[in-house]
Amino acid sequence: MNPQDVWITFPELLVWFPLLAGLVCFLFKDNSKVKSWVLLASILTLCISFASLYFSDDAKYLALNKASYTLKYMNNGSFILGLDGMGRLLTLLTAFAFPIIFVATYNTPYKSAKNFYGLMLLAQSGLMGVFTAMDAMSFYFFWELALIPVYFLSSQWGGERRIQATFKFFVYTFAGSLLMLIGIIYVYLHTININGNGHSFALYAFAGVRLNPTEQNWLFWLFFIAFAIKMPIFPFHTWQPDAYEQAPTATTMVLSGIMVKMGLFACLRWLLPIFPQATIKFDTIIIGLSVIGMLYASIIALKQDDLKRLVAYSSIAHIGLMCAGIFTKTEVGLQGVMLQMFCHGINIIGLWIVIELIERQTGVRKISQLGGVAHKAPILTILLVVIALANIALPLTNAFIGEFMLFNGLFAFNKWYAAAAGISIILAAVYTLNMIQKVFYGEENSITTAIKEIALHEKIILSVVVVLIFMMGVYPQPMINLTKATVEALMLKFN
Amino acid sequence: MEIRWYIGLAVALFSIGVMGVLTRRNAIIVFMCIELMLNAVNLLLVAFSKMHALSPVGLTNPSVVSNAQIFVFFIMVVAAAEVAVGLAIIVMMYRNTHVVDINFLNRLKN
Amino acid sequence: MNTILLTAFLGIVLMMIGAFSKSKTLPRFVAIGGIIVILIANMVELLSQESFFTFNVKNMLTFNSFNLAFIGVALLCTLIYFLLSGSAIEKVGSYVAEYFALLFFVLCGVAISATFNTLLMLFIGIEIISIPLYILTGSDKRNLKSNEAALKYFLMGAFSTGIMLMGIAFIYGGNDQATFYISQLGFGVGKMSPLIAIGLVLLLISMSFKVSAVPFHFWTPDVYDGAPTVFTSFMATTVKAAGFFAFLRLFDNGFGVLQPQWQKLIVLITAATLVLGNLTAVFQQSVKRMLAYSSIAQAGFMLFAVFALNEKAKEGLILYAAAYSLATIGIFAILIKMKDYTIDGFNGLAKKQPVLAVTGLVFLLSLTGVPLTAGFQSKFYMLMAAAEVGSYTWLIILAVLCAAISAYYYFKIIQAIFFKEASSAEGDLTEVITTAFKLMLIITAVLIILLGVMPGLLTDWLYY
Amino acid sequence: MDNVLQMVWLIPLLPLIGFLINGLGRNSLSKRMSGIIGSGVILFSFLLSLYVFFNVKGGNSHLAHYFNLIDINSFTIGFDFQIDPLSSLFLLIITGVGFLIHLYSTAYMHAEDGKDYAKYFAYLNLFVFSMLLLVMGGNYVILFIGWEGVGLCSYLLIGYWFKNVNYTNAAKKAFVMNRIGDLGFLLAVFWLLNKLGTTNFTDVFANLSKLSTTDITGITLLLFVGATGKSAQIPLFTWLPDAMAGPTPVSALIHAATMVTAGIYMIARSNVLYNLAPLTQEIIMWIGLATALLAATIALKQNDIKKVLAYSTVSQLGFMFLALGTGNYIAAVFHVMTHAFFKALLFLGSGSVIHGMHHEQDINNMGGLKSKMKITYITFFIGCLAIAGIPPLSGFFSKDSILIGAYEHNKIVYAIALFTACLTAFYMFRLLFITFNGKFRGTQKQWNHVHESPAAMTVPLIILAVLSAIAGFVNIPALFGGTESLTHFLSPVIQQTHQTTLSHATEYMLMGGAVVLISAVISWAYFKFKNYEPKEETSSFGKTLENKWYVDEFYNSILVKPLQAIAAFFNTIVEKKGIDGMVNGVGKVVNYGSRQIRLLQSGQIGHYVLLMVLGILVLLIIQLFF
Repeated sequence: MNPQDVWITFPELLVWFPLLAGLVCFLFKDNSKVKSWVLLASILTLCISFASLYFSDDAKYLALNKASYTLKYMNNGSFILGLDGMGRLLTLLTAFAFPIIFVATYNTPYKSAKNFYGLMLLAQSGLMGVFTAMDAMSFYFFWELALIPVYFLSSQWGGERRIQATFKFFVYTFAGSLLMLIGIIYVYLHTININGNGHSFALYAFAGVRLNPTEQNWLFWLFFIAFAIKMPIFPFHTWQPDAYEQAPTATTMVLSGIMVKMGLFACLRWLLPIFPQATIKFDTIIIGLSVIGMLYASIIALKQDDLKRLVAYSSIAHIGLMCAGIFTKTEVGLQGVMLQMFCHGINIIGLWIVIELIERQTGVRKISQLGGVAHKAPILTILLVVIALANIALPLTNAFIGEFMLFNGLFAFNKWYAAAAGISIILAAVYTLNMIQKVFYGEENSITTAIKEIALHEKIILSVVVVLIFMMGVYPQPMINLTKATVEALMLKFN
Repeated sequence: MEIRWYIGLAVALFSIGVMGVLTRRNAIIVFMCIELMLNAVNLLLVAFSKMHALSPVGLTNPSVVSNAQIFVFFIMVVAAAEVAVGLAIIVMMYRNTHVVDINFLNRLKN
Repeated sequence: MNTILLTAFLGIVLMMIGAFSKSKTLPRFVAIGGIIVILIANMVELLSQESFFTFNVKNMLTFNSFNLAFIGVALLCTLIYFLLSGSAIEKVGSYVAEYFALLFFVLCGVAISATFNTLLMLFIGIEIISIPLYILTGSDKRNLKSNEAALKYFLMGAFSTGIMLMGIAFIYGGNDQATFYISQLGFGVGKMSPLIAIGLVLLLISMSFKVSAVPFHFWTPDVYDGAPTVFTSFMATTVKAAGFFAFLRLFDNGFGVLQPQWQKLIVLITAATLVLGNLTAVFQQSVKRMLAYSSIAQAGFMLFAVFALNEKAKEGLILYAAAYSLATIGIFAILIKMKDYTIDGFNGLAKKQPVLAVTGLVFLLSLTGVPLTAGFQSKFYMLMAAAEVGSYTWLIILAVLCAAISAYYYFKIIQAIFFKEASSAEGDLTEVITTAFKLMLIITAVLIILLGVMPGLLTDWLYY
Repeated sequence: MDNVLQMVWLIPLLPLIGFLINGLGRNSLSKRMSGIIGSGVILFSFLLSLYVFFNVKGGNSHLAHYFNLIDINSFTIGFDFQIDPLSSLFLLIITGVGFLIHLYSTAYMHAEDGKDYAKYFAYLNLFVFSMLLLVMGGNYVILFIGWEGVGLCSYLLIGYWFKNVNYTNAAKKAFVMNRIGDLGFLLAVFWLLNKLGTTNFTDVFANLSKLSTTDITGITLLLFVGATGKSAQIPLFTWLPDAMAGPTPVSALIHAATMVTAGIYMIARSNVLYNLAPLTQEIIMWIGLATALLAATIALKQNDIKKVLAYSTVSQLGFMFLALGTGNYIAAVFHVMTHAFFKALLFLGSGSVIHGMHHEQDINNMGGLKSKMKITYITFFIGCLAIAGIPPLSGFFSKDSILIGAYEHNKIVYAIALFTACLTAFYMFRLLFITFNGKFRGTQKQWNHVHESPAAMTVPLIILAVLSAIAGFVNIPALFGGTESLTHFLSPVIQQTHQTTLSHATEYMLMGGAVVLISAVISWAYFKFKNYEPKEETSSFGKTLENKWYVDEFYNSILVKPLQAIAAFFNTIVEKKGIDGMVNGVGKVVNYGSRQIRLLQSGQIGHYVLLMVLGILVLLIIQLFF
C-alpha cells in the first residue's frame, strides 16, 4: 500500500473523516438523530483504524505509509501525514475511545446536542492529526486545533466554575505551545532539506538536524515545557484537576484518556529524536520531577472527596510514571510507555464512565455522600472494581504489563528512583480501595437508595472495556509488536 | 559664518517650540509653538542648502541645492493646510465647551 | 501611479457629488464602485508593471511589485471596510460624500507613502494621510469626545510632524550627497555622523508615533476611543498598516546598511510596545478602547519587520497588514452594530446572532494567533523573520508570552459571546443585521482562514 | 513421562472455569448447583494433582511454556508452569484441603441467599486458581501474578460481608499491607531482570554466578519483604488477625492453610538463592523467631476464638521462617503441610463451634460444649495435641525437626523456640478447656440452640483430624528408623544446607525434654482453666498482651496519622496556595500591572507630550552615547 497507488491513505482518512463527520453534525436539525450519526461515524473511524492495522505493511519510525500534499501556497511547502507503529497505536486508542464515550453518554442529555457532538468529532480529528503529523508545522496546527474544540466543550457544557477553570487550562497550554513554536522555528532554521535546498519542517529533517549542545539545551526546554504542561507533570499540573472536574464527563474522557497522551507522544515523536544529547543531559531532572509528581499526586489523592478530582490526581501519578519511562531511554521503558499510553487511556475512560453513571443517577460526586451502591447496582460495582483494580495495575490487567515494564525501565535507570516511585503503588491501592469502600460498600443512604442497575448498553460498553483490560493483560504481545520498530528506531538515537 | 551656528539657532528655536508645547495650556498658543518648530526646520533646511552649495556635490550639480529650498515651500504649504484644519478643530471645540484650555481635555483617559 | 491619481480623482468626484447631489446613499455606491476600479487598475499595474499614466516623477516614487502588492492589500481592506461599514458612515453626520472623499484622499496618501522614494514624498504622503484623519476624527461635531480626540490627534500629530521634519533636515544636512532620495543617501557601514544619528533617531521617533509604538503611542487610545467608530476602524487598520509599510521602506532602503547601529533602539521600542500594549489592554472594559490597545499590542509584533529587515519580514509585514486589518475591520464592523460597547454588551450574542458570533470568533482567534487563521501565519512569519536575525532571542520569547497575554483579553470577548447569558432574554443586543452584512462577514472570515492555510496566496505577489 | 504432565494446565483451569460459571451465573444458579460446581472443580483438580504427584516422584520435573507474556529484545517473560516435587506437594495441599473446605462451606454458608452463596464460591474458586498459579508458575512473574491474585481474593473474601465497615476496613488493611510486601517482591524481580535478563527459576538458579553478593543479598531481602507481607511476619503481621472478619472457612483456607504459606513456598523455591545469602538467612531466622514469640504471647490473652487461632497461625508461620532461616527448608515445608492439616482442622472446628453458637465468637460466653458437640470436641482436641507437638501426632515431627535445626544453629534460638512451643501448647489448651470444659457461661437461650454441626461440616473435620494425626509419618526422622521419605522426595529441588550432625543421644534428650515440658504445660493449663471464670484483666502486662502490644496503635501513630497530615498539608497549602497560587499569581500580577500601567494614560496632552519628549531624549542619548 504505497501512497502512489492509492487515491487516499489511512492517515488522511483518519484525519479528514472525523472532520467531515463533525461538520455534518452542525447541519442537523434535531438533536435526537445526531447521536446515532456520531455513533455511526465514530464506529466507521474505528473500522478505518483497524484497517490501517492490517493493510499497512510497515511500522517504521518514519512511516512509509505517508500522505504528502504539496500545496503551492503553503508556507512550509508540504504537509505530511503518516502512520508508524506508535501512530497506529494512538490513532487506534483515539478511534476506540470515541464510540465508547458516545455509547456511555448516550443517555446524558446535552442542550444543543448537535454542537456538542460536532465539536467532539472535531476534537477527534484534531487528535488524529497530532498522532499522524509527520512534519512540524502540521503537528503544531493540530496540536492547537485539538485544543480549541475541547475548550469550547468544557466552557459551554461544563460545571459551575467552568469558564475560569477551562480558560486557565487554555491559556496555560497556549503559552506552552507558543514556546514550542519558537523551538520549531529555531530547529527549522537549522534543518537541511533532503535535496539540499533550503529548510524543511519534515520529521526526518528535524530528526537529522545538527545542533550544538547549548542550542540543544535551551531548545529542549522550549519543547519540553509545552509537552510537560500538556501531560501534565509536576509542577505544571494545577490546571488539570480543575479542568477535569469542571468539564462535562464526556470531554473529561477525551482530555484524560487521549489528550494528555499528546504530551507523552510528542516527547517520543519529537523531543527524543531532535535532542538526544539534551535528553541524556536532563533525564535525571525530569525523571526526578516525574517521581516527585507521582508521590505528590498520590498523597494528595488520599484527601480528595470529589470522585473526579480523585481520578484526576491518580492520573497525574500515572502520567508521571510514563514520563519517567520515556526518559529512562531504555527499550523496556519506551515499550512500557507505548503500551501504557493505550492501557491508561482505556482504563481511565472506564473509570469516568462509572463516575458519569453514578453522577447521572444521584447527582453527586462527593465520596462522603455516597455509599452502599453495591446493593443497588451489583453489576456496575463488579465492573468498577475490575477497572479500578486495573487502574492500580493488578496482574492480569492491562496496566500491570505496562507498569511492570515502566518500573523495570525506571529500575534500570536508577534503583532508588524505582523504589521511591514504587511507594505510589501502595498509595494507589490505599486511595482506590478507600473510594471503593466508601462509595460501593457499606449501607446505602438516602442519596444512593435512588440508584438503579445500569442500562443494557452501558453494561455492554463497560464490559467491552473490561474485556479489553483482560485481553491486553493476558496477551499484550500484539500491541508490543506494533510499536517494536518505533522503539528500535528511537533506541538507535541513544547508542 | 559656520554652519554650526545655524544649527544651534535652529535647535534653539525648535526646543523653544517644544518647551512651549510642554508648558502652555492654551490650544492656540500650543499650536503656534508647533509652527515655531516647523519654522526652525525651514531655517535649518535653508542653511543646509547653502552649506551644500559650497560642497563638492553642490558645485558639480547645483540642482541638489535647490531641493531643500523647494522642500521649505512644501513645508509652508502643508503648515498652512494644517492651520486651516487645526483652527477649525479648535473653533469647533470652542463652540461646544467655551474653553480652549487643553488641560480640560480629559474625558478620554486610562 | 494608477492608485495615486485615481484615488485623488475619485476624491474630487465625491466632493462634487457632495456639492451637487443630496442623495445619502449615492456616495457610498460611487465609493465602492470606485475602489473596485482602482483595485483592478492597481492589479493591472502590478501584473503589467506599467501604469495607465506616464509622468516623469523624477524617480521620486517607485512602483515595484512589493509596493503595489501592499497598495493592493490596502485597497482590498478598504473595499471590505466600505462594504461592511459603509452604511455606518452615513450615520455619522450629514456630509456623507465629504467623508468618503476624505477617505479617498487618505488612500491617496497611503499610496504615496507606500511608494515614496524621497523624504519629501514621505513627508507629503504622511501629511496627506494625517490631515484628513484629523477632520474625520472630529467629524461627529456635537460629540465632545470626538472633539477632544480630534484636537489631541491634531496637536500631537502636528508635533510629530515637526519632529519628522527636523529629522529630515538633519539627514539632508548630514549626508554629503546633499539629497533627499533615500536610495542615494549612500551611507558607508562605518559609524554615522552625529547629524545623521540625530536625524535618524528623530525619523524613527516620528514613524513610531505614526504606528503608535510605545512611548509615542499616547494619542492612540484616546483618538481611537473618541473618534466615530467607523473611522476608528479605518485608522486602526489601513492607515496603521500604511504607516508600518512606510516605516519599513524608509529604514530598509534608507538606513538598511546602518541597521546594526539603530537595531537596539527598535528592540527597546518593540519590547516596550509589546509589554505595555498587552498589559494595558487586559483591564479595559470598553471593547472599543480595548481594541485600541490591542492595535498597539499588534504593532509590537509588526515592529519585528523593522527589526529584522529580511525577506521573511517583508512578506510577513504584508501578510500581517492583511490579517490584522481584515480581522480588526471585521470585529469593528460587529462592534458598530452593537448597542453596548462594553464587553458585557456581548453577553449571549451566540444565542441571538449566531453568524456574528461565529465570524467574530474567527476574527478574535485570528487576532490571538491561533493556527488555521491568517493571524497565526503572520505572527509565525514575524517570529521566523526575527529568528533568522539570530540575536535578541529574549525579545522573541517576550513576544510569545505577550501573545499568551493577548489571549487573555481577546478570549474575554469570546467568553462573553458564547458562554455568558444575556442580561435580558428579550431585547436585541444589536441593531438590525442585514443578510448582506452577514454574507460579507462570512466572506471576510473565509478570507482570513484561506490566508491562514495558504499565506502564499498573498506573499507570492511580492515576487511577481 | 512428560506427556503425563501435559495436562497440568487443567489443574488451574478447572477452578477458573468454576469461578466463571459461578460468577456469571450467580443469579440463575441454585445454591445446590453452585455448591456442587464450586467444590466439584476443586475435587477434580485434586485428583489431577494426585496424579501429577505420583508422576513427579523420583524427581522428574516438567516445564511447560504456553505463550509469551512480554517479549521484547531486552527480555522475554513466558507464561510458564513448572511442575516438580515441591510444587506438586503444594498442589496436593491446596486442592486437598481446599476441597474439604469447599465441602465444609456448602453447609457453613447455607444461611446466605443464592446470589451471595454463588459469589462466595466464585471467590473461593478464584482464590484456588490464583494459588495454583502461584505454586505452578515457572518464573517469578507468574508467581507474582498468583501472589497478587491471592491477595485480591483474600481482600474480596475478608470483605465478603461488605455492609459492615469494620470488615471492609480489615479487608483494605490486608490488601494494603500485602501491597507493601509486593512492592519488595517486584523490586526483587526487576533486580533479577536487570542483572540476568530472565526470571525463569531454572535460568536464574543456573546463572547465579553472574550476581554479586550485594545483588543476591538485596534480592533475597526484597523477596523476603514480600514474604513478610504475604505470610504475616513482623513488621507486616497485623493484618492477619483482622482478616478473621471473613467467613471461618475462608480463614481456614486462606489465612491458615494456603495463602499465608506462599511466602514459605517462595523462599523454599528460591532456596538456591538464599543459600548464598547468609546475612538474609540470619535476618529471616530472627524475624521468624521474634514473630513466633510475639504472636504466641499475644495469643495467651485473646478471648475471640478465631483471634487465638489467628495468632497461633502467625506464631507457627514464625516457626517456619525460623526453619527457613536455619536453611532447614524441608522442615519448613514439612511444617507447612502438617500445619495446613491441623490449623485447617482447628479453624473448621472453631467454625463448627461458631455455627453451633449462632455466630458467637467470644470464648467467655462458651464452656462445657463438649457434651453437646462431641465430634467437634474430639477433632479439636486432636488438633490441639497436634499443634502442641505431642508425639506421635504430625505436629510433633515437623516442629521437632525445626527445633533440632535451631539447636544446631544456635542454642539461644533453640531455647526461645522451645519456650514459644510451650506457650503454644499453653494457649491452645487454654482455648480448648475454656471452650469445651467447665460449665456454659452463655445465656440459657444460646445453650438450647447449641447443636452439633451437619455432616458436611463434621466429615471434613474427621478427615482432617485423621490427617493431622498421621501426616507426620511421611517424614519420620532416621533415629526412629524412619525413611525421611519427604526429604528424599523434595531433595531434587531443595539443597538442604542443614544436615543432622547430632548424636542420637542428644536428639533423644532434646525431644524428650521438649515433650515433657509441653505435657507439663498442658496439665498446668488444664488445672488453670478447667473451671474458667472470665475476670477483668488486672496486671498491666496482661493488658499489654490483651492489646497486642499496642502494635496497631503504634503503626497508626507513626504511619497513618503522619501520612494523613502530610496529605492534608499538601492538599490545602502546597497545592492550592503554593503551586496553583503561583500560577494564578501570574494572572494577578498581569491584572495588577494592567490596572497600574493604564494610569499612564492620564488624558492630559501635557503629560503625553512630556513623556514623548522624555522618550526622545532617552533614545537620543542611547543612540549617541552607547
